[in-house]
Amino acid sequence: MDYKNVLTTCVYCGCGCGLYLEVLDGRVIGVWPAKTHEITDGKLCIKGWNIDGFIYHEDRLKTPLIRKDGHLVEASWDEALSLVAEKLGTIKAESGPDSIAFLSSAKGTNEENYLLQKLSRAVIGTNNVDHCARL
Amino acid sequence: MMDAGRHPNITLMTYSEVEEVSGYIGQFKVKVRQRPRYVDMDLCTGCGACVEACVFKKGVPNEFDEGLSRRKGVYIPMNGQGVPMKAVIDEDACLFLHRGKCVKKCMDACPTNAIDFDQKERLVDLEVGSIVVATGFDKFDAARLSAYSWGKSPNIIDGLQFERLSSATGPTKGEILTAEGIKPSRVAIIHCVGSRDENANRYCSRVCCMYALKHAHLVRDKTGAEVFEFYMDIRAFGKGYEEFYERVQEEGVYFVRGRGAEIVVLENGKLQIKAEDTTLGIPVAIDVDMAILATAMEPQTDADHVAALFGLSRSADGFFQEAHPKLRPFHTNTDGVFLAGTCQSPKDVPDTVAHANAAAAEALVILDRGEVLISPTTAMVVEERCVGCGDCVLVCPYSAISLLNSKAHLNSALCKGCGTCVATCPSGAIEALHFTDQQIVAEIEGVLAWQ
Amino acid sequence: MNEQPVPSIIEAIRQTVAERLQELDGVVALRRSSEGVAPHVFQQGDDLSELEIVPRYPLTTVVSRLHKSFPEIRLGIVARGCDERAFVEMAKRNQIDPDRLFILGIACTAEEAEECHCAAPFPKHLVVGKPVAPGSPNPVVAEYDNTPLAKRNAFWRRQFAKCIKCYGCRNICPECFCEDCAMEDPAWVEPGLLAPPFPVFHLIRAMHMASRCVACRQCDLTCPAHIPLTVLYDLMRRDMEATLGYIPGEDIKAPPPLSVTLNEAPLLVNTGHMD
Amino acid sequence: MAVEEFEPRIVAFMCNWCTYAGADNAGVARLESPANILPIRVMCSGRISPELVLRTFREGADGVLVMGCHLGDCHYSSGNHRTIKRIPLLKSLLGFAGINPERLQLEWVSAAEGPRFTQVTKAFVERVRTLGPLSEEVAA
Repeated sequence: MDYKNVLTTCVYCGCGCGLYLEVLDGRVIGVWPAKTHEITDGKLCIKGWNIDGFIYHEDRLKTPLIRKDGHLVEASWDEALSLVAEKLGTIKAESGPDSIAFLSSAKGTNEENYLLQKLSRAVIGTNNVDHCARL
Repeated sequence: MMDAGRHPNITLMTYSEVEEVSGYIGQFKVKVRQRPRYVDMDLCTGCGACVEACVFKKGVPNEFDEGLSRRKGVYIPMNGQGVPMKAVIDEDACLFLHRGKCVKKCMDACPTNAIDFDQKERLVDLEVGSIVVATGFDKFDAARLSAYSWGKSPNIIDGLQFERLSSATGPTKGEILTAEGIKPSRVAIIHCVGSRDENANRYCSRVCCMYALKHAHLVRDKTGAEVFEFYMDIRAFGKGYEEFYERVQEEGVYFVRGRGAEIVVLENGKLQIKAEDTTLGIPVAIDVDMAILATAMEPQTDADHVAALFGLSRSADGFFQEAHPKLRPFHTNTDGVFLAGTCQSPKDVPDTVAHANAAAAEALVILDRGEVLISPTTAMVVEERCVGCGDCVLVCPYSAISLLNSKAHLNSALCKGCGTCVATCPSGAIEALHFTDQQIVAEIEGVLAWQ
Repeated sequence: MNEQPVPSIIEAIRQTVAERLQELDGVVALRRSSEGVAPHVFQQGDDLSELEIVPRYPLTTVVSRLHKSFPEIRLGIVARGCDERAFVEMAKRNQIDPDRLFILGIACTAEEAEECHCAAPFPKHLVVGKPVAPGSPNPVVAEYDNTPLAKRNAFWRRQFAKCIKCYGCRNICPECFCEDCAMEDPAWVEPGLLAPPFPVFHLIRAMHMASRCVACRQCDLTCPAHIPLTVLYDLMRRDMEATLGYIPGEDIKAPPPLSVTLNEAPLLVNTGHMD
Repeated sequence: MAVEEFEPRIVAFMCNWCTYAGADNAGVARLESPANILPIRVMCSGRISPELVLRTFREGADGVLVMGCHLGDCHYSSGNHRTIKRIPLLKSLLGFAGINPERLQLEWVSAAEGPRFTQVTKAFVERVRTLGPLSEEVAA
């Protein structure tokens, strides 16, 4: 019987609510709001309360998928990133940098989002950057 | 009764009471408490030698004679004519069992050594496929209606007491005599005592009219006394009944149409019956030597206990409720349990026989068929949704749900489909087949489409 | 965080837990780490100086999960009055095995009792601390009989309009342990619709709470919209006590009154339907 | 032009054995019952969960009648023992939430009580008529 609660931050939006993942014998079994969290004070929204839902979900993606002959097939990260780099390069060469847009996510951290816009502006050369939390 | 006692497939369990019933149609488990009879049923031949020998001469009131005679501590029920015709020792009357002191002449007298004071109460477990409840009725206690002066004169008797008076095995060997031991010259018979009366029972007891007419006939025939019948209506509904009513009228019985309102015990010991003769529209007062009350049939006083035991419901009058008043008159809402006779409603002998035969036949049909059809309108547990809280187990009126491995488990043979569990389950883990939430919601949407 | 308990109480309960761990498989309590305070199962050898008694978490839920996962395990729980009451209602509904749970009761402080409007701020199995007087009843509840229908209506409409349907009230509730929740059934609660005109969400929950709510106030505390849900549940509890004599969490032998017949749990008031 | 009178829409849940037969009895006796009553048959009044009643209000009913057998007459012997506790509790809750509890009513009508069926349904319709539409009470 190894029971513990692991403090983490909700990844669903930029609020960053504190929560505990309840872990029993190495498996996440639930969520507790962090009552001693200075900011969120033991409160969560429906997304935070269900943060554990995707962990063991059968639909969860564990590797990148590449569409081949109309079907999505599992691929390695190296393979997938090479493909993305290659295609972005081709599109930029053929249609210019503004034919590409970057959409970032609240599930990423500040730093990750910074890096994405940096990629967009400095590497690709476009200001087409947006974020789901801006809606 | 004799035939039932002799039948090889019928076991009579006398002095017994059902303690517990579980299971369901086809597989009932019945626990029966069998009280000691203190007489070995296999050895007793019913010769009556023990009764003769019993030293308790004073005895106790004989219930079979409605208290008009007395019997001893050991006796053969029904004045020696009971079924089975074997002796029984009454714990409360037997000097040995009651007071611990007796010479036990009965043991000496018994030619087969059947008397056994060491018998103990025992619990018998039975497994049966169907059950017929035939617990009968209780006599209305006329003391509840003070106007009839019940208990104030030994010459105010009820119909059953009169039956004993006029029976050849009764206390007077069939002679109709007043308490003073003389033939009455005027007799009143009062109908509807405790029946059709807002102060007692609203229903008609159905049998009283005809037995009251019979009593009138017997009094006329055996004593020649004048007979006054106080009645509201004569309900002579059965085959040959109306003809009998006419015959009694022709025998010179006076019929006074009006409820017997009051019996006054006069100073000379005679009884004065007061009533309104509604055909003449005048009050009447008639002095008689004997008054016979046609008392109502009532549910047994422990009917609630029996109902709970067998899962029966009771109608407003207190009798056991049949499944349908016309089409299922001897079925109950517990499959495999049937009603016979007056525990269901007042009945006369032919109706009781018909009812009982029907119930017996239906009980046999189940056993013979070996399988039962159940209604598709039952509950259904959706196990994935069940959290095992057990509220449904508490709620089920038929004990059809139990917890199995922390999940609700439904026995659909027991379920009647009331759906109370469905309404109780907080997690929607039980569906009422044919009355699902989805179906009812669709109906709600449907009816509210009306503007 | 700002209400540090009297040191002697926490020392005493740490001592008790240490002793009971000799014979129990674990004790459910709160543990402080660098990450904050969270529910924990203390086992032999654990550093009991980490054991805390604030803030309040529904620890019986942890017990239930462990009892279901380990059918032999014998646990203790550091319990306040509300935890003990929650245990009683959960045990009644087969979510905790009462033979495998031992209450190590602590009393709440007078301030805590007042903050919770708690009618019984200490468990029956009290081990540490002195019982304090009940807190004063919630003034909204106390005044409710004199509150006209229209005012009640306006009050709750305002409250329910704030609801973001996070289901936190249900999630934190020790008495909400269903596998499938009626409030997630689209037949009853419209999915994807906030603050519908007819507040089915909150009314269903209030009905389900009537014979279960042990007034632990966890739902009030966790509601991000600050809806005073326990006002509604307190009113329901009051109604249940008046009509059926039932106080959730009071008696482990009393069956849930709405599930049994009138013979087993009679109505104490005549609702005009007795014939 | 005269103001059109408000016609409340009332859903009546009736148990199969008593009230539904009682409504039938009223019909056979040619007694008039208000057309505002929208009947839904269930096997027992104990089948009516708070969820169903609340859904009925959500769906726009101005009143809900729950009708079953008198105590002691329940076809299922004690199904209505739950109804008699559950429905008044739900009424209390409606009152606490500021929704007029008179919009929900529990009535026992036996299979023989056709006249009573018409009487209680008429009285309830008139009562709800004076309360006005539910939509006005919960909106605005």
